[in-house]
Amino acid sequence: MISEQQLKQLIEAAVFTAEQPVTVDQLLSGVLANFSLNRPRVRQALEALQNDYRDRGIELVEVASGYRFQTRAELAPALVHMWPERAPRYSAALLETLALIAWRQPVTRGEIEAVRGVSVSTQIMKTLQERGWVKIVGHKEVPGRPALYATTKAFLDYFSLTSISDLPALAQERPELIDVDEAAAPQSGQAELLTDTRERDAEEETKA
Amino acid sequence: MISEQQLKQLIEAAVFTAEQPVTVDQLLSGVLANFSLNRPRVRQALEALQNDYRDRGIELVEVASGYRFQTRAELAPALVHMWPERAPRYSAALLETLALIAWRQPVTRGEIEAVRGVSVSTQIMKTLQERGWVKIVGHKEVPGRPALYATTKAFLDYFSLTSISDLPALAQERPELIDVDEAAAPQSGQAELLTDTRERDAEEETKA
Amino acid sequence: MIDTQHSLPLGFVRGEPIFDQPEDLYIPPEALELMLDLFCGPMDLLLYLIRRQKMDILDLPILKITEQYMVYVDMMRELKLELAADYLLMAAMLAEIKSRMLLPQKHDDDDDEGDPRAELVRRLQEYEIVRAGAQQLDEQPQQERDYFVAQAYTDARDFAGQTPAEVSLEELGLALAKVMQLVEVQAHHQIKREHLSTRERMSIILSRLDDQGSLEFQQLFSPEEGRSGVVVSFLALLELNKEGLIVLTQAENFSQLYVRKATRVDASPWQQDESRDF
Repeated sequence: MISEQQLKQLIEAAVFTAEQPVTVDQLLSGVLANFSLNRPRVRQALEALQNDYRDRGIELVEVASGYRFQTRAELAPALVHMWPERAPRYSAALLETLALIAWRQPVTRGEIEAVRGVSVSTQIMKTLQERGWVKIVGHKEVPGRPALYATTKAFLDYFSLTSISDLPALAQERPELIDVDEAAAPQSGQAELLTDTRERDAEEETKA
Repeated sequence: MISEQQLKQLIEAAVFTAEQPVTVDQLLSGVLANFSLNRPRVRQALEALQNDYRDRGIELVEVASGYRFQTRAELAPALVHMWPERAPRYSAALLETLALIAWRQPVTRGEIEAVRGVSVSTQIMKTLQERGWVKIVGHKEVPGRPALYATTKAFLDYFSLTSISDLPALAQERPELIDVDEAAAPQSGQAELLTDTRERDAEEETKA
Repeated sequence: MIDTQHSLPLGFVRGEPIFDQPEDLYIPPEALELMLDLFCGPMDLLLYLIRRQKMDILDLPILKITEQYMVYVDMMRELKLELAADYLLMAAMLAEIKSRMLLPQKHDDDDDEGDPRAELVRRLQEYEIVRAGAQQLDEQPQQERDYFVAQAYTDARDFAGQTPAEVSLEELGLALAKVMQLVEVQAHHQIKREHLSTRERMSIILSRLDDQGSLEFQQLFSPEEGRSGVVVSFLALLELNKEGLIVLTQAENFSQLYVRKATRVDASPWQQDESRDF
């Protein structure tokens, strides 16, 4: 048997030392593997932990790919002062490209360029992939088989999103299209593709 | 002015987000730069934090280069399960060396190298011996007196083998063997022999 | 026409204040360059021009917009800015739409499909969504800017590093098959195959001799192993003897035979004889 305190200690230690946000399932099959616990019990302990940290400098939050401890928002200005070298600056072009991939995924570079009206720099695509925010999920079956890009859970985590629809602008439908090639790809087919991408994400998460 | 709670929150957040242990001076010139605080005050807050974390899964400790949060020592065995992918994988070179020792024992390092066509690293031989799968059973009386390696009972146990000849690859190989004893020993007799061998091995283990 | 724009606040592009009156025909080159840096391309500039004049995208006044856009493009060309290529493409598109708008229109052409502006309007709408999305994304709490991930040190990983690797029997079997293949390819004449249990028994005998020094010959045989066991042990002894790993000694003929491990003294004269070139 495991006491409530032991359970909280194990979860706490696991979340604090994980490199990525941790899911309930990862806890169950990892640090809690030797105890027969169920999901509700773990969720309960996580809630208790969230409570424990209510008045502390850090908080336990649930993001797209699991739970993580992070610093309280109001402390950021002082902390940025502590780690000035870490403060990132992303160009408007990069954010635009990222938002576009998030909204229209899976999408080819050509399609990104068509919407933005400007060629996409290789550097931006490289940065997005190196940061783990964007990845290639397949290739479009057209001449040249261009890569299809999609956003990852790490992207959602970084921007404190649980879903892309958390961004109201990107929750919108695409304006009516008149393109011929678009007509060839029905909406339902697109939706299916997105589901696949998500599933593939989940698979990768498990592997990682 | 800064309240005791705010002070603790800032220190807590800074120590939790630092990549290295943090010193009192780093805190004073970093996250606490905008408040006029002195060392004793910060030390006091750190002590208070240590107290706050007394019964948690992590603790605030002072190491040579500063303060850091670390997991409680007794949680390590459970935490290990969080990184199953961290379990080392043996290289093909190591497995081939092990297989070769099992098959050709007692065998010298030079003989292993002659078969594999590459030199066998000292690390591999060390790993195999540390793992308890391979031991030196003597020295070949040739110049340099190279050590003779053989597999152990622990090796057989690990792979649930009763004898080296249980190795799948060797089983396939058997029809090609035309050794004298093969003709002399009926299958049933051989099985008996293998059991006995195991017992004798067990005796050896006890003595050793 | 341009005069009316003077009083309008130029507002902000991506949160950055826009420089004074860019609609003036003269903009200092550095200022234009800086300003263009703020735009993410021709769509952004176009959208900016539309927004600045409080025009409706859906009712795009193509003539006016094209005119204004061309002012910027001309300046860019004069300054030979690298960005010009993408902007020129847009200029060409605008010019094309403009010319089609000037052509006499058919009566049934008032639906969207027939409007030459339709495609551009759709693209602008689409771009506007992306632009707003980027802005909202930028406003989201971002790691290392608005929050930091809290992590604790652990030595549990070292602990994990020490857990020995798992190896399956299959893996070992595969490794062995590979090794056997190597042996076969290299020299199947040179390396004589002994029966496995013989090799294994050789190890066992060496091990026992290590522990016990010397043994009586009979001690190395277990009658309970049966005939085959005795054969295996005997073959192992012969092989060990042949390889110079053991020494068989006897005080006199027909007396007790002892087995001990070979030492340098035992082996070296014989070894040297072998290697000596006569």
